[in-house]
Amino acid sequence: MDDGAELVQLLTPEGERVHHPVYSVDLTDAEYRGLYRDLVLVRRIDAEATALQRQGELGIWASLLGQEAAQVGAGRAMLPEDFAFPTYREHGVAWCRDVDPLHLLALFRGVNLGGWDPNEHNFNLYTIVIGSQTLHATGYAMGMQYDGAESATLAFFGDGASSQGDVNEAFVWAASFNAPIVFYCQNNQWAISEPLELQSRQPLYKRALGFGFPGVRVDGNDVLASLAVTKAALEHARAGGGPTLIEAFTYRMGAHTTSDDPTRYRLSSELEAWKLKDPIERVRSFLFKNQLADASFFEELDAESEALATTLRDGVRAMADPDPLSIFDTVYAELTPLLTEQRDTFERYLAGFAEENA
Amino acid sequence: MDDGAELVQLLTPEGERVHHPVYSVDLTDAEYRGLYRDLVLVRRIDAEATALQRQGELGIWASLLGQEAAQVGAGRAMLPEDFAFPTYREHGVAWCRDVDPLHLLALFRGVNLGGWDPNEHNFNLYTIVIGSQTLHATGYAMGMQYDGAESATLAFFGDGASSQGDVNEAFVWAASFNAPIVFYCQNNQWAISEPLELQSRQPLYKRALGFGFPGVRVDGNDVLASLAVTKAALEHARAGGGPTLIEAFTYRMGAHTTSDDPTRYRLSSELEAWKLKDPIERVRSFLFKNQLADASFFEELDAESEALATTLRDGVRAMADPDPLSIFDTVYAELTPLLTEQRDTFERYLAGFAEENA
Amino acid sequence: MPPITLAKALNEGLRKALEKDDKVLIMGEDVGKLGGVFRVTDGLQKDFGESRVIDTPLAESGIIGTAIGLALRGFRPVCEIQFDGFVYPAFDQIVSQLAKYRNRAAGKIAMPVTIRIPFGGGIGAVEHHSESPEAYFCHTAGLKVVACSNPVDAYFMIQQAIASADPIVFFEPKRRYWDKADLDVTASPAPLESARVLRTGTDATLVTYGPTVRVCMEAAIAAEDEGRSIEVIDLRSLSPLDLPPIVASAEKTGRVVVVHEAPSECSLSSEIAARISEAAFFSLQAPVLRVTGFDTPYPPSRVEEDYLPDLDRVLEAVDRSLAY
Amino acid sequence: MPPITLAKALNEGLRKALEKDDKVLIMGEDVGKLGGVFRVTDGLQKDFGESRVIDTPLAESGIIGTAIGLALRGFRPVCEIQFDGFVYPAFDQIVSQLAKYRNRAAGKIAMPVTIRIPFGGGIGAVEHHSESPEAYFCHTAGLKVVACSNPVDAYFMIQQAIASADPIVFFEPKRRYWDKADLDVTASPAPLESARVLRTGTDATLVTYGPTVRVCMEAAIAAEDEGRSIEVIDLRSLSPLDLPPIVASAEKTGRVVVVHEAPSECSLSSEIAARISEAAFFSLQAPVLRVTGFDTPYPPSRVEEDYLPDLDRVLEAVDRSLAY
Ligand SMILES: Cc1ncc(C[n+]2csc(CCOP(=O)(O)OP(=O)(O)O)c2C)c(N)n1
Ligand SMILES: Cc1ncc(C[n+]2csc(CCOP(=O)(O)OP(=O)(O)O)c2C)c(N)n1
Ligand SMILES: [Mg+2]
Ligand SMILES: [Mg+2]
Repeated sequence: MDDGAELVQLLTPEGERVHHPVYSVDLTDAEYRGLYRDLVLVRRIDAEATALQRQGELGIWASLLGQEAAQVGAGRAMLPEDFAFPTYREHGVAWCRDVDPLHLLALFRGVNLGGWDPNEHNFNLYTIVIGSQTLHATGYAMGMQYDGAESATLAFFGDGASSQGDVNEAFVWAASFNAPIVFYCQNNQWAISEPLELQSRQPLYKRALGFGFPGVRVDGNDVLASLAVTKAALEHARAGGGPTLIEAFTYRMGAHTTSDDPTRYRLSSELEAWKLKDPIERVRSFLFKNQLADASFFEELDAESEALATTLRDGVRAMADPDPLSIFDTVYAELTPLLTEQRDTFERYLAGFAEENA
Repeated sequence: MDDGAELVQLLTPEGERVHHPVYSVDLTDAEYRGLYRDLVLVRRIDAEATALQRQGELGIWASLLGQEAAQVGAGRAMLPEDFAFPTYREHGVAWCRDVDPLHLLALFRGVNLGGWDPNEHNFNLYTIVIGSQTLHATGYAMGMQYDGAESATLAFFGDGASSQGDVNEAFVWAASFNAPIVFYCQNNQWAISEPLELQSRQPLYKRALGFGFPGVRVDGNDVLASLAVTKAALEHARAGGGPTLIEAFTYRMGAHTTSDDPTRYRLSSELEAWKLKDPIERVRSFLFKNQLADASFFEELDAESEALATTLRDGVRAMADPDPLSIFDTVYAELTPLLTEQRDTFERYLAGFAEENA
Repeated sequence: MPPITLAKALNEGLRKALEKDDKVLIMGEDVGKLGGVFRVTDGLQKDFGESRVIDTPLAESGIIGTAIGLALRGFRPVCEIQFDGFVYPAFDQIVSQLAKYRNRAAGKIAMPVTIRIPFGGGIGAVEHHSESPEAYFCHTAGLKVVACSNPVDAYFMIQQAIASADPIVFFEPKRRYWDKADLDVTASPAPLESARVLRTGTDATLVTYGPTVRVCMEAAIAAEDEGRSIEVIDLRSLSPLDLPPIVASAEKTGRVVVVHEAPSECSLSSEIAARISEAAFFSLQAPVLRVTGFDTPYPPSRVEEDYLPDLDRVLEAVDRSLAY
Repeated sequence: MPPITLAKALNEGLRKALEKDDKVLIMGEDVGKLGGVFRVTDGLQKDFGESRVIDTPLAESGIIGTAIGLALRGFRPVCEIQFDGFVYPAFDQIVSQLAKYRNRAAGKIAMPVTIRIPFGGGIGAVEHHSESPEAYFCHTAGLKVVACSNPVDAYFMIQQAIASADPIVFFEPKRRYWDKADLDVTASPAPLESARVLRTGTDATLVTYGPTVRVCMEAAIAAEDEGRSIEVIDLRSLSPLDLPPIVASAEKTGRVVVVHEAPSECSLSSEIAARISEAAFFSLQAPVLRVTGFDTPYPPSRVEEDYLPDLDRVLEAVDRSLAY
């Protein structure tokens, strides 16, 4: 199914820039370095989170290892007024939207259910129920349209999610209302243990043909191509051209989550093959070959990366557990009589314990 | 959107046979007459039901007026072992599957919720929740596959239904399991008051492209084309070729149901235009032109039609209301303690009334 | 103004809401040109345009899912579900997203979405058109659930629901759409989340909501002829419940019968019986009795009168209660 | 045989069912090679093949909808929903189709479909992985709902559920998957729809099911130390309820506390309180009390211990009951 001919690529795994008849990027040296920095730091956040989970600091972690380019490319293609709707794995997009990674860690630690303000970052809360957010993104895009805003939404979902009714309804709605939305499917080849072939017998970007809007497959391990294709699709949407489906062809290099054991269902040779297409290595080699960055850049980035990791470690370890009474506080705009009663009773109950232990 | 070029047609509105490079039928004179008879009788059933509703004998009726050819063509394409999954409007298919029309009338009268045995006719009960039956049909087709049966299912749905998550999930499943199923969408241009354009910006048969199986648009007012295309798709499915989506392009000539008032949302000129494409007239004119039927045939059919209408009228009027206690009887294989209690209490309660009134 | 039907009162209430706040949107199947199958949105698209009154594709999950996105963008969508039995495709979006969004966001996001659902039986319809699914939503934390029973409440409650910062499932008693009443639009309505004592009495209390309010009122009147004084409470708000007036009534009469069309298991009447039995434990002269739809699927319409709680079944329960 | 975990007991029960009847199919997300995220179907695809143990595309409505079609064709599908919070996309197929099919067909069609759902909290998971949605299904006529609480019941009940002619929602207490017990596969199990008195007592009755059975047993043992004799009933069948042993116990002890993780409004505890309050009206010394999850969304896992009914909250309720 890996149909190379269809794949938009601007940077080969070997770090060579290649020409594409439709898509291109034209970045300054600093911007190239910026993308590299994003990729490195995002991977570092991810590695640190995985480590913290192993140490028992997080309940679970969903690693983006291997998907950094797909996410950074998409995230950096957005304008501030655009709005992203992530799944639970878009740590790289969160990074691009300036969401403090500690918010992500707090969620996976079990301290809250989504700590940031979506409207502050134009980055929705993580959505765990597969596919739901694609409809939210479509509705939000309709709202942009009604507001006359020249902006667009970017809806993230996985290859597995493409089978959900909601995702296909989102396609129906987006087409019907010609909504300014880009559907961004990271096809990382797996939905937990299920290979892509179980969900679809043809490349996923072709799903769009069934709904009457364009679909594109991009090399999701190529940050430049991911950026270029997403940028073009967002511009198309903002200009009133309607929805696009982007399939970012990539690979989940790690387990589904820290609870998963991929050795049960896939061969390590597959991973080895994909390692050769690593999304970061190719940018590094591109920067080197073209002398876009010197040794000090890499050194500073290493240091920044270490510092970031330390911040995360310290931040997570310092996180207080929520106040038990906060369970009641934001269910409704105001406490209902029942919740007031439950809260008061529980407060007295906790106080009783505190006394007993005093 | 009426893209004539895409439409498979074998019989023009004027009753001329036309050649199609892919699809053909080769019927005996008797078979041609048989199709005409089906169309006429099915329309008669429908007209009678509408009249009975007006007389207060039925609670509601969903007319198939205008869709006779789409349904008879599909119904007659089936083999006995195939299995049909109707919506609530497939009276013509029910006819082809030898379901007594009185069963249909009983349902719309409110006497039962589906009176026939699906397994006796390989024709499922009517399904009112839009789209649900497409998944049942897919599951049933998977079962045929597991059984090694060389048969297929035929799943009916409407243009409006194409927007439902379930229908698209059925496409996903059918493609994934290469199930022996034919999806038969009667695009009658309207979902109650909503025109097709609200559901899809491109012809519906193209939806299949998004899921990786073939889609065909057939003139749903042409019984020969509907028959030929469905037959081919069923054969393809039975032979292991997997799913096909057929869009039968037709028109709902009546109201959505007897409760509906289409003058609120569509122009009568639209109906006038479609009257020229009437599914029955063209067969009549074909039979005439080619001298496939003589006057006595038409006379006998008229008589048969009248007799059928009388049978229906009498049958409906003679229908007894269900026993109130039957409400409890088929919820589970056996009455639960709660239902036994409710049934007994209700029985005593009814008996109390009977006594009071005695 | 001449007496107004419940359907028309809703229509007027929606119109008011659309006029007052241009963030209010109406969306659903056939709500535009057709004005809804019950004509509740009649004329609104004509007057407010296609981007305020939106005919959507045919998929309920899509309706609620996009409404959530619109709410996030600052709109106040009012979604119509065409019939009770068609809300289930949207159940996931309602239960896992709409109900939980505010709490997920620790209060930073509001979800002012109203879901209008015509509910209940008695109109001679086919399957799925006569259900009473309110308990599913009452069991769902994060939602509020209300039901109107008359034109006046319909007019005010729909506006209050739309103005609420919380997601509200708004049940409309479809067989009462054509009931009429005088409407004074200048009156000031009771709070949305308050129950109302419709009729005071001393011998027993009937607690109900939606379409069976009229049944209970008729039962109370019939009981009066037999010298029984029956109190009738219209819950109006199903979640949260306004318990104080119900408990007060239970303490006064000592006998409570809860009436609704929905089946009994894990229903509103279970909940009310449980709460009253606890709160008025020492006052109850009889157990809280329940007159409900049977625990079966809604039957074919030719026997629906047997399924639906009617005057006689209510009176019979009152008798049983009084016999304790 | 050494002691067996609840997860493994289910696995053995499923294996038995697959062996006994070749119409039995297992279907769901990741049930094949992976053996399910809790390994309940571990090894079954390897032994029975891909057309008996079927990895499906990722869509719950599709799973239940196709299972219905398979049942119509004569199969007995056992569907796995990966976590409680992911059953809602299938709600429409479950409530409007699966539950109603037999009745729609006036008994001519059976729907022997089992839906397995790991449920409840306490495993430190993220949102949607710790819910207790059983009341939604108990409120739905046409479904049966059961919950196992220990490995022995798990082994037998799953086989009984699969053998049933009715659709069954089968709840598995996920935080008890690793609880162990001795299993005698030759024993003859109690009927699926029967409750079980796990421990007799005279002062008060705890009624519960699933994951809180262990909590209640521990509470009863702790209470014993304080000289209180507590009866514990494991419901096992949530719908239909096996009321006689509960009523008998209520009549004996006069005091009943119902315990579950689900929120309280329109829940199993509402239903049981309503039924007991009626059936044992003259015997109750105290109102039926309820110890449940709060009426909020399930909280972040770092405070889930505060949300879940635990030994102390159960004992506190017993004290309150005894104080009446
Ligand atoms: C509705 C629903 N069903 C099941 C799950 C459990 N689940 C979590 S992630 C996942 C696989 C998702 O695969 P994909 O969409 O490809 O995204 P990826 O995890 O690969 O990024 C599943 C089945 C869920 N979260 N939501
Ligand atoms: C899930 C669901 N939502 C809404 C309805 C109400 N409804 C009945 S028929 C219909 C329109 C169906 O249109 P289409 O699929 O084109 O079929 P047609 O009636 O034209 O044959 C609607 C909205 C329903 N039956 N089920
Ligand atoms: Mg994936
Ligand atoms: Mg239609």
